[in-house]
Amino acid sequence: MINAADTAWMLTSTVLVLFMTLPGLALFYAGLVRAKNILSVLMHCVAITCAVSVLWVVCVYSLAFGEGSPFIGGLQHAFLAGLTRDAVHPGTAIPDTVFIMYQMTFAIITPALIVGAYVERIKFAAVLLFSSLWVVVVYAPAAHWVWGGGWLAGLGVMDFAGGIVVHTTAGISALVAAIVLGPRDGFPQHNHPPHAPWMVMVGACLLWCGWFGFNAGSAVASNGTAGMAMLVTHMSAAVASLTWMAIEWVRFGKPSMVGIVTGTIAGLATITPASGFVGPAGALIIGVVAGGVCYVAVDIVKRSFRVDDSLDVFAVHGVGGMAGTLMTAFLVPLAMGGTGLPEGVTVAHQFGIQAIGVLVTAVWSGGMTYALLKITQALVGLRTSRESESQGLDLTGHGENGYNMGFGGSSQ
Amino acid sequence: MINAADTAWMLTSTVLVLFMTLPGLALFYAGLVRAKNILSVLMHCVAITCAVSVLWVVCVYSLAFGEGSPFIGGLQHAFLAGLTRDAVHPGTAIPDTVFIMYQMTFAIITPALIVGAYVERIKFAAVLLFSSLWVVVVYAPAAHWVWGGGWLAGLGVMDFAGGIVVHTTAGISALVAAIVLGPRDGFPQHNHPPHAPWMVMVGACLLWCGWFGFNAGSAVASNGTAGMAMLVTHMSAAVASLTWMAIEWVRFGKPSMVGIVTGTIAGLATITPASGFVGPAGALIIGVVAGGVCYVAVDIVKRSFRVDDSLDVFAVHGVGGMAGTLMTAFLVPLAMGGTGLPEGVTVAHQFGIQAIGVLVTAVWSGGMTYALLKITQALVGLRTSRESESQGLDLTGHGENGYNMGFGGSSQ
Amino acid sequence: MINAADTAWMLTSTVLVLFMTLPGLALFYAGLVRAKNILSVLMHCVAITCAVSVLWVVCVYSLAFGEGSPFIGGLQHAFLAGLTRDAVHPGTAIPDTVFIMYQMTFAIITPALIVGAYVERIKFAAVLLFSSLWVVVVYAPAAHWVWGGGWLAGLGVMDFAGGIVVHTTAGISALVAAIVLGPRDGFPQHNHPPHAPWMVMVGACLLWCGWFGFNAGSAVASNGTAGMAMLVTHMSAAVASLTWMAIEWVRFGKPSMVGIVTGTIAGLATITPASGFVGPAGALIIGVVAGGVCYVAVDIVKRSFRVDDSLDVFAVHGVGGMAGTLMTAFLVPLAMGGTGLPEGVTVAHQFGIQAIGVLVTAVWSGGMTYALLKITQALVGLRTSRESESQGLDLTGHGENGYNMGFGGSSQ
Amino acid sequence: MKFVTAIIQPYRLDAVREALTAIGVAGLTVTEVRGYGRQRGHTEVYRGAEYTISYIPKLKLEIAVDDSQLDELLEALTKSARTGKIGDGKIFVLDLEAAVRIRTGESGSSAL
Amino acid sequence: MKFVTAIIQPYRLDAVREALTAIGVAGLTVTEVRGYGRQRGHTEVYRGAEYTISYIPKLKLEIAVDDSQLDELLEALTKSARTGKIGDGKIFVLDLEAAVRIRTGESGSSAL
Amino acid sequence: MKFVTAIIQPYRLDAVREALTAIGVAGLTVTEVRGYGRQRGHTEVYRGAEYTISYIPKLKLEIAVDDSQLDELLEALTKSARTGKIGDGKIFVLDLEAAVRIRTGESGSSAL
Ligand SMILES: Nc1ncnc2c1ncn2[C@@H]1O[C@H](COP(=O)(O)OP(=O)(O)O)[C@@H](O)[C@H]1O
Ligand SMILES: Nc1ncnc2c1ncn2[C@@H]1O[C@H](COP(=O)(O)OP(=O)(O)O)[C@@H](O)[C@H]1O
Ligand SMILES: Nc1ncnc2c1ncn2[C@@H]1O[C@H](COP(=O)(O)OP(=O)(O)O)[C@@H](O)[C@H]1O
Repeated sequence: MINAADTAWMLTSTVLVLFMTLPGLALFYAGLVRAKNILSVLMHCVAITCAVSVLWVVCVYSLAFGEGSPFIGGLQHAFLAGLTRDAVHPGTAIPDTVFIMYQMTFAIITPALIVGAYVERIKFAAVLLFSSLWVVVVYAPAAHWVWGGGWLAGLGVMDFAGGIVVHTTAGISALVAAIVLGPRDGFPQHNHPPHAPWMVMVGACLLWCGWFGFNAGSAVASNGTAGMAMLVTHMSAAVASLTWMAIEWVRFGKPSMVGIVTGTIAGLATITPASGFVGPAGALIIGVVAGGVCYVAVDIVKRSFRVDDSLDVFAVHGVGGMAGTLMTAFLVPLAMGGTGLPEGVTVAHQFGIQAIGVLVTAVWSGGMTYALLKITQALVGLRTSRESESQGLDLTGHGENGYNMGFGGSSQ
Repeated sequence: MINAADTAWMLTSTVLVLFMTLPGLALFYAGLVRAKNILSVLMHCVAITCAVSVLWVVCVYSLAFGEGSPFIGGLQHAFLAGLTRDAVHPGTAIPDTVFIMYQMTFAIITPALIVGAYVERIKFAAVLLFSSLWVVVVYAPAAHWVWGGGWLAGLGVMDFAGGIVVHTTAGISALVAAIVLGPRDGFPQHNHPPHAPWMVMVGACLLWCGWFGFNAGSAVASNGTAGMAMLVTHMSAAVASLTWMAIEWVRFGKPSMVGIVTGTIAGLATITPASGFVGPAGALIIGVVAGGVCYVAVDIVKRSFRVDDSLDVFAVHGVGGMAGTLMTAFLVPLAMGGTGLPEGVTVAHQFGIQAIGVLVTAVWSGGMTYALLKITQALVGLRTSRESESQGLDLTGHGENGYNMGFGGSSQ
Repeated sequence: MINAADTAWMLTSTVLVLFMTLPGLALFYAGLVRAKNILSVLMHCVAITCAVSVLWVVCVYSLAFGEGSPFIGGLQHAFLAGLTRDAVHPGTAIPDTVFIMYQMTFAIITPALIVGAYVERIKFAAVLLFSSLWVVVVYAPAAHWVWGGGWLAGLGVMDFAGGIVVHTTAGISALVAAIVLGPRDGFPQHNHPPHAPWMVMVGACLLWCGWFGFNAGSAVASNGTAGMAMLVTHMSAAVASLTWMAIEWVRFGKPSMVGIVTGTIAGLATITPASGFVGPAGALIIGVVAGGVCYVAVDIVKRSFRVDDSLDVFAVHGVGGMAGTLMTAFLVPLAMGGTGLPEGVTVAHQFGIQAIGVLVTAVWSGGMTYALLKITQALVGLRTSRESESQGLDLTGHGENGYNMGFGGSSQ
Repeated sequence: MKFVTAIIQPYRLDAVREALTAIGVAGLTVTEVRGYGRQRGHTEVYRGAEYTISYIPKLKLEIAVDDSQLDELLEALTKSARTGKIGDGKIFVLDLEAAVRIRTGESGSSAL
Repeated sequence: MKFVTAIIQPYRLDAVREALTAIGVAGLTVTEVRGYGRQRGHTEVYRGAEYTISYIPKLKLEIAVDDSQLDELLEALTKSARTGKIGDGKIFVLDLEAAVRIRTGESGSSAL
Repeated sequence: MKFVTAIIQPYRLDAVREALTAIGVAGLTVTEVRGYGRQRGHTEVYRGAEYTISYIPKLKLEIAVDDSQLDELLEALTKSARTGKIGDGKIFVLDLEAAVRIRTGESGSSAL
């Protein structure tokens, strides 16, 4: 039977998670690029949202959550066949429609996260095509494995809100995409500072608020689990922010605003897989690790790998999501204030399962992303021309300017 | 009895619908005007919100939802007389206070939509006076006819969340207002591009998220109808966005960001009347039609009518809302995945009722808007001076500038 | 037992109140300063949020809401010791976790409000240290006195959502901080207009929407009290906005956008203590008083006191919160549409209690703020160098610029 | 050749450009500037405090012309930019020793 | 007449304008520019990466004066804009052949 | 001394500055301007309506040099700013009567 209270919270959570992408993530990313590419980034986020929404209804929901093999769901729910208004989603007390919408918002944000890897140099057609393929080939199976009753679920993997399904897939795919596309012109000698750090902050705050829908909503109920998930999510974000701030303060003598909010996102991504299982102590630990590890990862990717993962998707989301998934094994035990491991499962055993989950998903995501990018390249091309890159994607790709303030807007 | 779960969702929906106007619609519109008029647009939205809120309590709520004749409600609830804290709103399971607040947010956004027709050239006093009169003379009766037990409800008109009450009234009134005021100086030879397309996108996203409160909230309950309304609303938005994008891509070789989000709003406005009645298939159809028809309408109004409905209120909201209301007749049948027509009612019959609803409301809105504008003109004047228009309304009307970045803000 | 519906609304309210600070208040304040200090203000809000969150868990929650003396709570909940996932918070029907999170968001926004007093000239280290001390020394006891079963609660003080606990403490502390720090260079001869009035409006709107979580959420239930709190909160905001607008219109011939939204915030702050007790009539009265009194207070602080409380925290929040707390005594009676005074309590008596609450809290806040600022000064210093103030805190304090649009962002 | 700098009211730009095109001036460079002069700035009020904006937005046009075109240019500029109100702006004429078109390397009048 | 261009530190604007007013210079035009010179730009750090900002915000003042006022102007400018630190800026003096006040058509010194 | 004004394509800035540094020009001042000329502006489309942007973003460099450096400077500028497409910009050379370094009061070539 439908529980109206759970439904109320899940309707709200759905709005919150959509809000994370539009406009949260879009602003977070848009502020980090140059002024001449702001609209292209916003457009990527909107277009991905729309395309994924349609594909979700067409087949991705069914592939992810339909009954099928351990590897992929069936097509019985393609086009939402048979969906009725008052059907309850199995295993929950909310309408099927709400479950479908809620999960759709996860499928939307995941490819949108990857945008940060290829900004400022990709063709818009490539964004659309790649993201569409990706959500079918990478997201649907990963979601099925972990949340749709697939083989990882069978193994006992613990991923409350998407450390594997969302952040590992997006993070690894971002790294691969950044490598395949190659760096922006001038990287790494001539970097360009974020054109609107204030906008980065706004985006980060919207992500922060929306993330409560993501993590606390993953309880799929309005209860103590949702409450605790919200509390630990918030604590991890706060602690990771302070950690990042402290590192910068020590290292550069000044803590930066872009830095502190990058720490926020690291903290949020890292707690995600653990958010329904751990207690406040776990959250503090995750927060510190998130801030520290992601900070280091940003440096390594840029300086050692010399990969232009432009907005640090891998370092923040990928590394954070994977670290959080692995740490879950240690922080779930009752002794740590967590919900406890299943009877008879040791920390080491759980860690092994978590590691398998992360590893297999990472390999699948990386390999498939590589293949899909090659296909995309063959079909519509990947990179814009150098001239277009130098003029900016807003004008050359969309025929627009993000800011038309010239002459007080009184003439052009 | 009060159902706390329904109440939770309706409290949330109320916040979402207010959020649509402030700051959603305000930003959507403000980004589309020139930099020198940004504050005037924001101010219009805030002032309309405040004035309508007061009038709502004074008499509009009562006129719309009080028992009265088929044409207008009584004044028994003027000044919310007799309202008690724990009263349940008849026919719902939520407190009367929540119903009143929720419906107030609809009364707020409707005249705020009209702002887009007269920006950049109207006197602020005219905005205040006209909007105040309008909400009494146009909105209150229309809401009463359709939702307050009036004659259109009696006829069996289907308007779930405001295709008639909100979008037809606002759209037609916008067209009339644009004609009566006349075009902005320079129209149509010297148009000015939106000063901040990025802001348009943010506004559109807030509208998108808030619209779930509008449509799914119109179920006035936390149930399967709300869930399905959210799903179809989202699908229509996504499909209409992609449709608009595709048209631009074919026609100009480049899809624009302002274009795709205009499609979003078209999709949202068009599904509104149908959102509680149709299924996913209906949503896809509405989405495609919304994107296509509103796109064409924008062109027609500007090029053929040569009317300076500056931010395309009629073409997007009016045409969308009317089209959606009419299409509802075809998409409600069970065969289309809808909730079904009342027993014995044929599609043709329902279509006739819908058409009457649209037509009569359109005529009433248009005629009354014309009259109210003439009254406004007589009392406080309508247009600012040409000089004021050229200097910008922010400075001349409000003594402020939207952006004071000069000299790094270090001196003026 | 946990009531899932109340929980749903309180989860939502928690998100709304966090949203008030991040990004609501942050944007409201950031738009009011000069472009060169925008990031510092955003950073203050983020850092305060993070630091207070950690301290909340460490001890502030326990000091505020733990059982203890009438003056301060015990430390039994330090580090949230003993918190279980499914524990119900005493006296409510929501999980303890949710109560803790919800109240945390209040503890966050209160010191963040004070930011407005010391912007553009304070050291970042001082912000962090002072806010951390403040939340322990001022906020925790005040919250305990009023909401944690302390002596003011015992007296029968009525403060529904924080007229005393939030606005009196923050407002008075802001005044003291402004005096101790001294004015910005150039005050009051060379003032600088807000660098982004549009951003002020966005912040105000987010505060408005979020305030429903603040006031209606303070019912800690999804019921008629929450509904009425939302309604009166909204009405007060609307009426105060119109009042402020009217005053400016009469005085300067033009109503300003920054003015109308300042009125909004005044209306919201002023109704806060009364929001769960009064009816619509009370809201209208509070709204008018809020708009008028806070308007006058802004002038007095700047011109008569010549205190550079830069963003008018005392005049808007302090004066509003105190006025609202005092007015509560008059507007609660049944005759005014309120919930009524406790049996046997007269208006005069209640007014006395309210006055004691305000007075003692004001004295405590002022005195302690003075002491904490002196300690902060001794430990890390308070003001930045004059050069740093003239160059802007963004660059000198955080090594960043809020806007990097130079040369289309194509080079630096 | 002459290097002419004109400070004008922003909203006269369209009119000025039309007038210049009419006399065959095909190129110019525009800069957003702020001017201080006889024209009194306006007052902005934020929260009851008045701010006098003394630096007023203007546009600066820079136009390189052949000596032979100078008089015509000055006349066209003066006429098209004039509104008759204080703050209409100024025209400054400087001697231009050399001009080069970067694309072709041409110099002198033909570079304009 | 002379056309004087001064590049100054933005935060010296108020001081400079007061000094100019004191010697009777009533008009000037200000432009936001970025300067490259001996002054080392500052470093900004975003996510651990350092960015050197080598183009430093400056203000450019353009002031047309009568020959007779030049020396006084240069002195006033130099004194009021100086802080003694690298990056204080430059003053350039060019010959001004003609000046016109658009509003009245006046030309020569009286147009200033 | 000469006062050289160059209007260039914004994305050539890095190349130009490198070329100037190579010949020992150590200072310059950059302004964001918009140019109108032979180069046809681009078209932007918003909601089906086309907007022709006829004022194209350019950068203006102002460089004061000693007479002896002029030729070298012009060559360096022309080479480094050139792409060969319409809109590459112009160089204008004016005579510079005097230059002062505000910090030290030095004047003449040594002030540059
Ligand atoms: N001596 C000057 N040198 C440079 N620019 C000047 C000078 N005097 C005025 N201007 C510019 O001309 C503009 C108009 O001058 P103003 O004195 O206000 O009016 P008017 O041109 O009608 O005399 C000023 O805003 C300023 O930009
Ligand atoms: N040769 C030059 N031509 C034009 N502008 C210059 C020149 N040299 C310096 N400038 C301008 O003067 C400013 C200050 O110069 P800089 O060398 O940094 O310090 P200083 O003026 O103390 O010698 C620069 O930022 C630049 O705007
Ligand atoms: N007569 C002129 N006076 C001042 N600036 C000019 C003049 N002609 C062109 N310009 C500037 O030079 C830029 C390039 O000129 P344009 O005619 O488009 O191409 P090209 O330099 O290749 O001939 C213009 O955008 C404008 O800024």
